[in-house]
Amino acid sequence: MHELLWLVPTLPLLGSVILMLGAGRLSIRAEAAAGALSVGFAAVIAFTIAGGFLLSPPAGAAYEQTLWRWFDVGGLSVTIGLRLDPLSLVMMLVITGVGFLIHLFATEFMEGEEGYGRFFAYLNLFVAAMLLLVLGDNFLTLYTGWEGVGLCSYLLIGFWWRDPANGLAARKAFIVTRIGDTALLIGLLLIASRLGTLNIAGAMHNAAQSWPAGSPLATLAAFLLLGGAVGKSAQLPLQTWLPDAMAGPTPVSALIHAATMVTAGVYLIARTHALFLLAPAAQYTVGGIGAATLLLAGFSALAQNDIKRILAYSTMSQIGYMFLALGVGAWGAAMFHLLTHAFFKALLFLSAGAVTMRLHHEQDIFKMGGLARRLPVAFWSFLIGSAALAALPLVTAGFYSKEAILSGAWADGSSGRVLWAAGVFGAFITGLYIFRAVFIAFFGEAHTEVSGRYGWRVILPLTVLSVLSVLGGLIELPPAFGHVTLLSNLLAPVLPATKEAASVVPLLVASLAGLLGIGLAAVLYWRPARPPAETPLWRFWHAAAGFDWLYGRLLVRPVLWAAREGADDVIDSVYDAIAWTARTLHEQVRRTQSGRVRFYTAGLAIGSISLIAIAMIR
Amino acid sequence: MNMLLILLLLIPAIGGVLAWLSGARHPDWPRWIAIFALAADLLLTLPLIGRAVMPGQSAWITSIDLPWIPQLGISFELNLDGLSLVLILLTIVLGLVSVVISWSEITERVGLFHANLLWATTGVIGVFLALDLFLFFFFWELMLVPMYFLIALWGHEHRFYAAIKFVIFTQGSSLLMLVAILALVFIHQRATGHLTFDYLALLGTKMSSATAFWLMLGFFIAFAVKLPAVPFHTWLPDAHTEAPTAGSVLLAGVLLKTGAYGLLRFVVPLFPAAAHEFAPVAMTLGVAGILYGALLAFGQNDMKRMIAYSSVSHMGFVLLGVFAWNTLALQGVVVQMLAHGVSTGALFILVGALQERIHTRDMRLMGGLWGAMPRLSGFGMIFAIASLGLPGLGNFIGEFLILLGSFRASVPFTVVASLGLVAGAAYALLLVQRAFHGRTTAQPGSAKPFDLTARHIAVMGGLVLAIIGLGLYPQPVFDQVAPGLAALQHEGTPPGNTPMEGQP
Amino acid sequence: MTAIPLDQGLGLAAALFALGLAGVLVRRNLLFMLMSLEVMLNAAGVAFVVAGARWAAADGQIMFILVLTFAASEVSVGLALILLMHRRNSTLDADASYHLRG
Amino acid sequence: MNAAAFKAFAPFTLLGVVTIAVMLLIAVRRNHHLAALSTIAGLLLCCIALPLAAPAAPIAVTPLFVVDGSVIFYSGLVLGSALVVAILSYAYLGGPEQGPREEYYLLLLTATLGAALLPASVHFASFFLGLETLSISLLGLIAYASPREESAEAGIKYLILGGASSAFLLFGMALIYADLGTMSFAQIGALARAGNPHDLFRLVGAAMILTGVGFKLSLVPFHMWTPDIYEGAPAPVTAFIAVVSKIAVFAVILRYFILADGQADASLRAGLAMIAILSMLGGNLLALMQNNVKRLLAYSSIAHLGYLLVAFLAGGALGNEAAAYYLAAYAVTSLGAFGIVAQLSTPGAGRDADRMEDYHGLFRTRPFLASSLALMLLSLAGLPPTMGFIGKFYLIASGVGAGLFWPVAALVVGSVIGIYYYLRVLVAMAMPVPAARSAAPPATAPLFGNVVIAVLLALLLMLGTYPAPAIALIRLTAGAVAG
Repeated sequence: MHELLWLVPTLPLLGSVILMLGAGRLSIRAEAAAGALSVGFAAVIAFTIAGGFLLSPPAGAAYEQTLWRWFDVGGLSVTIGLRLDPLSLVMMLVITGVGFLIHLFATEFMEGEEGYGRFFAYLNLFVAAMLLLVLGDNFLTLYTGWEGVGLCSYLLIGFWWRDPANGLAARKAFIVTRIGDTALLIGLLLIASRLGTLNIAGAMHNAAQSWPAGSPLATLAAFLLLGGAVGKSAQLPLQTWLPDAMAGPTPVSALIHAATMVTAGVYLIARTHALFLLAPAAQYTVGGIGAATLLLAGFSALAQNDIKRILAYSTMSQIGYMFLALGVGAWGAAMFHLLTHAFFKALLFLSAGAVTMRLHHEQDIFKMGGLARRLPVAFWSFLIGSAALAALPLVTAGFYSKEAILSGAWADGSSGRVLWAAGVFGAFITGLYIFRAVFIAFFGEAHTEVSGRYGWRVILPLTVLSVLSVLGGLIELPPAFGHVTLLSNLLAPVLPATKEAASVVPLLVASLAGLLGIGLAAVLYWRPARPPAETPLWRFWHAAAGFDWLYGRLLVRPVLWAAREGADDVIDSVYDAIAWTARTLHEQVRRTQSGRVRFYTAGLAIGSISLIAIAMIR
Repeated sequence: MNMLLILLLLIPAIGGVLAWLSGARHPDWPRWIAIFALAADLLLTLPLIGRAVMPGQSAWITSIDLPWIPQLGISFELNLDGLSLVLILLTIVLGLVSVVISWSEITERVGLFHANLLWATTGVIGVFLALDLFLFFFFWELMLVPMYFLIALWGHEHRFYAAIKFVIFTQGSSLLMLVAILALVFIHQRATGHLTFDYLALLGTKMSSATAFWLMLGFFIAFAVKLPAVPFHTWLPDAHTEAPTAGSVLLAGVLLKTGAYGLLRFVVPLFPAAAHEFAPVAMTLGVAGILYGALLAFGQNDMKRMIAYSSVSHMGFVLLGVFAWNTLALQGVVVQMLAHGVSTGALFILVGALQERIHTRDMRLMGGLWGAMPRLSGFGMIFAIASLGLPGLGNFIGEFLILLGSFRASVPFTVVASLGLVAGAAYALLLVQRAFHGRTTAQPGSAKPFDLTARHIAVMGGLVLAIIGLGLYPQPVFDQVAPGLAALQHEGTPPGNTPMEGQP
Repeated sequence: MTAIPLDQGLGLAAALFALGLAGVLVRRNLLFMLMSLEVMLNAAGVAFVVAGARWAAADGQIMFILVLTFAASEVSVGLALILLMHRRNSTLDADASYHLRG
Repeated sequence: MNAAAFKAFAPFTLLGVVTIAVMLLIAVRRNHHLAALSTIAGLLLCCIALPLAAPAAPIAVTPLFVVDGSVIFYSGLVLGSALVVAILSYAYLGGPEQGPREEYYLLLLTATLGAALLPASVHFASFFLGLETLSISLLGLIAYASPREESAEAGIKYLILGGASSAFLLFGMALIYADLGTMSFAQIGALARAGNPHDLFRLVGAAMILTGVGFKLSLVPFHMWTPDIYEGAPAPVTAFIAVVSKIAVFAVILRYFILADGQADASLRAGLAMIAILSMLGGNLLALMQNNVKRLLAYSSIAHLGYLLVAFLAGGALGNEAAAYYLAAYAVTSLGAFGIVAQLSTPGAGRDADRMEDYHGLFRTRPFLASSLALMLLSLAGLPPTMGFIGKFYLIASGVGAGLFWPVAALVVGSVIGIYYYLRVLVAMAMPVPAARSAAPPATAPLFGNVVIAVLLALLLMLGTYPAPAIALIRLTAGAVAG
């Protein structure tokens, strides 16, 4: 089955191309079929391959498939090639599996929208690009997928193109992530020039060979890759695009947050962990960024009223956990959390989408209220998702993955303890903000009409994801709960083992923190609440600590000013001045042509006298 | 086989005369004549593609050398290597595209229009073939004249200003080049007693480093103007904006490439040491062009002007790559030229089509065109993202290889240059936003704008395939130009410097 | 007969030349300008004669005759032109008519 | 004067005979066509006769003249140009109106005689005689045959200024003669080489000769008459002044400088270089925004003579070749340009078609003339595929070869300025036809005038793309300068 690997990214791509070429000629049903089934088939193939992979792992735990030689120039040979190893296998399954569920949901969610086919074309392309990103065997293929997801996020965030605000959000997403991408590209240049190859495995091998730990070049390279990762994964300082990206349709948000795009940064760092191991400074920074982001995003989520924005900040925060994990060397824990996060975040977004599609796209939680009874399917899904997000102990997947991370941090020495503390505090905030949303939106009085019914294409994905959000954590359990290590075993050939805390105290503290948050939310928001007062503090966190404001002042406005003022091209004024000089000279010399014969004679005489003078000088 | 190169020039030249004469009979005649002439040229060129990669083939695929002005050591010397071949193919293809997309746009003096188009093509092909410096200069100047007419006679509102500006810039700089050519020839004559304009003979002429510097500068300025490099770029926005669509396509797609070709073929190989000393300055100009062009593109309201400034930005990469002078960068330059020709040409075609429909290029008056013309907008989107350097499309390969090459030559320049990728995203997406997305504004002048016609769709489809092909499988291009570039590099590397190849 | 020294002869010629030139420059009447022109030409003629005297050759005098001939023909054509001008403009002021300029 | 010399001199004698014959013919029977056709036939005959004199060259014809290769080239150029002017004049004057026109051809012939003899002159006397024969005939040509007031004004200006410049020239000759005791170019050279290099009289004399010559060649600062006379004179006469008289005077001064070794003198060279630079920049600047096409061409001719001085200064074989080729290119181009102006004009209209507005829409109304003018302008601008391009290349080659930095720089700058105004005319021709003129039926120019233009155009393009034969001819003829 391995040989079919190339079909996994190709099928969604094909679906996208068919939908683009058939724009305006296909029926809605055909478009839905092409859109969902292309990913569905890809998922089927992916799972089949995964089965084969697990049953009989290939030699070296990796299977490589070279499609064609991209180019071979000046000693640099780059292929378009795929590499399936446990890490990319996990990613591939998440992308195709969760992706398919989101597609299925979207076929119903998007019914009646203008540009239905276009939507699925972009969505398919998104999946294809993400698959290329994770399956690519070299940095350039990875980068192609990397940019591809950036493009698709742009296209999808701006899907409703008639509203300029959506266009702005889309461009913001693309440009902000492109800043990170550029850092990544420079990193690739460095790797290609210094390590002589762009093949990921080869480059990691060469790096370990030629760069001692802590060497400036390794550190530089790691930081440059980190730059790309923070951009795509919406971590500090390039996090500002993510909340605005909510401008896109909800399935897009689900896809961006759960299956594609934002996890790319985590994947990249995990993929190049060998490099980060050589650059401790960079690795500490990863952890620090993760901790800072998870707190910042958590506080910001508390100050949001828009259900999708709450979820957006929660994603930022959860990715922060993954970064934290990467920073403390808990590679497996990061991937574990990535996996469970994909389940419950997709679930949360889809259930939020399910809510809003019945509420005429109302997203303000204070205008919802009392939905628990009227939309039970959405409620239960959202509740399960929230519980997983808040790491409700024992019964949710999120609990186990978050515990793995915190345990890894606890075990990572004194600096790890600081990160652990941040993570624990973050767990408290998480419980608080997500259950704030749950209580306000689903309990209390109803504020908005509810209409319509769900079809199976909504219910099925919600159900499947709910189950996964509950049970998905069972593949990896800490020693205290039976010590299941399915995922770690799988990832063992590609990722170093995660250190684990021996004591159960941290585990208990962390569980307690989450519960405390949920409890506080219940206390504060059980009663129907009014929208919060706009205190300065609220406004500060509502604007996510004012990064947009800062960047606007520091970067955007100066550039806009320069572009506006410089639009007439200052340099051209130099040439205009030359032309002006010539014209002025013309006007001046022209006046000598007075038409008067005596003046002309004088000219003749003066010219002659000058000539005679020149002749007589010597 | 030797007549082939001459035919390559004669067919469009004579085709131009025929097109001119036939224009009086029926407006379609010149169009078909132009298509036949260019198609014939294309057919002549295609067999050469294989010959470039034949084993044992020297860098020169085919050549011809006839006496022309023997008294002055000038001969009619045409030589074709892979680099020329690739650029000639681009020229012919974009020439064909220009004819097709002008079908409905040009209705006045059709004969003369196509004559000029063909003559401009002749001049450009000549530039890519000529290896006698005087012959090169002859074609260099020759392509100026029909281009001037294309802009001045069929252009838009300020066409005369733009056309004259174009000619003055190019002519002024090329006279400097002529002076440099002559000085080089006389220096060579004094050293060897042999008066010749033969490029191959003039390679390796010994002179003092100060002299070499000034002569190199003479060549460099001429090519920098044509490229165009900051600060010599200001003719380009005007010329692009005012030219008819076909004129813009030819200008952006082909004429600018002659500047890059000149840098590759002449500046560095003829004055290796001086060029290498000058490289930091040239690379600064390249980087400045990348950023400055992008910034100005961002600030424009006129769509054509915006694309013109984006050309400045893209050509900045070319300048950077040329002066990095290693295989990676040079191959990147070649691909960048091709990709820029295709993507910018396509964008100009779209603007032309847009202007035909809504009678404006002002993006403040556009918006929401996706609703009325999804096909045009879709193609616009594709080429806008090609222009911002999305991997998988041709421009990325060019920019990546140039950056990779220049990284080996100079890290700081490369880092600053790569900021151009961010800036490129900013202006390209702004273009999409302002024209195709956003609120639908009332379209001035036209009741119901119609989408692209089949003719345009065919052309655009072809260009899309070309840009994707360049992006995903550029290796054939690399193979074509590799021997030629290797020969150039051999000449252009000053003694004492080892070529910067492979492992650092 | 003692020969006139070259310097003095040429000095005379130069003075005459300068006088003629000044006349052309300051007079506005076309007739007087024409006359001043004759003075300039004849100054050149004097110079030729003086020079011929120095080398004791006839060349100078021959040139003088040529100059005279030229002056005569110039005057004849010039007078005709002036007549034409006078008939059209009723003035001989050289500054009165300058349509051709710029 | 022996038989060989007589034979070599025959073309010039023939020209004199033709002049007298036409004079007699007019006396017998006043008929425009007859006078014109006999003039054209006579000039054609002289043109044909000239190469026949070649086998005898080089040969001295009396102490005053020589017939050598360069004479055959330059006099040939003069005669050919005069022939073209005659045909254009015939077309121009051929309209049905107006009074006697026959003497025009007579004046044309005498002017040509003077001009044709100048390249052959090796003595001050013949130099002076040729020059003045040319000048006085020109006086008549300028003011003759035109009822326009401007023609008279132009004539008077030429009279006064030309007279003054002749006086300078003569005084300069007298000084040199006083100094060296000879008026033969070659002997002046020999004596100058042998004598004191800083000889005051000789240098002042040369400066004054340069004044006179500079006037005829309309070099800055002796140029101011040029636009006025070009504008005032009838278009074919303008062509004659712009081409024939320039070629002739340039040829003689070239010979004088070669034989009398003028190049050896640094201060003279400095003066010449200054004049060249001023002419190139001044001429082009003056033309920049000019709206009268004849004046524009006048200013441009000032610049072109400045360009020519670069080759003159460069000297040597390459410089002489360059000058010869450039003069030929200049002749073809200017004859074409002024010829087209003449073809567009009718003397009865009160003025020639010289305003920019007259050229609006010309591409539409007169496509052949407009296209031809376009190519002529390209040639003036030095763009391919025309003779002007090769010519400019040649000039720059000679300048660079001789290391003339500043003159070459001025040449480049001047050329760039020049492009602007040449293209302005092109632009005017591309403009829409003015409403006032579009109503009137397009006038048609006489066919033979157009044929001449077509021939010039063919030469322009042929020698612009394949100049080797012309260069070979120049090497054969103009390269040989005998004393």
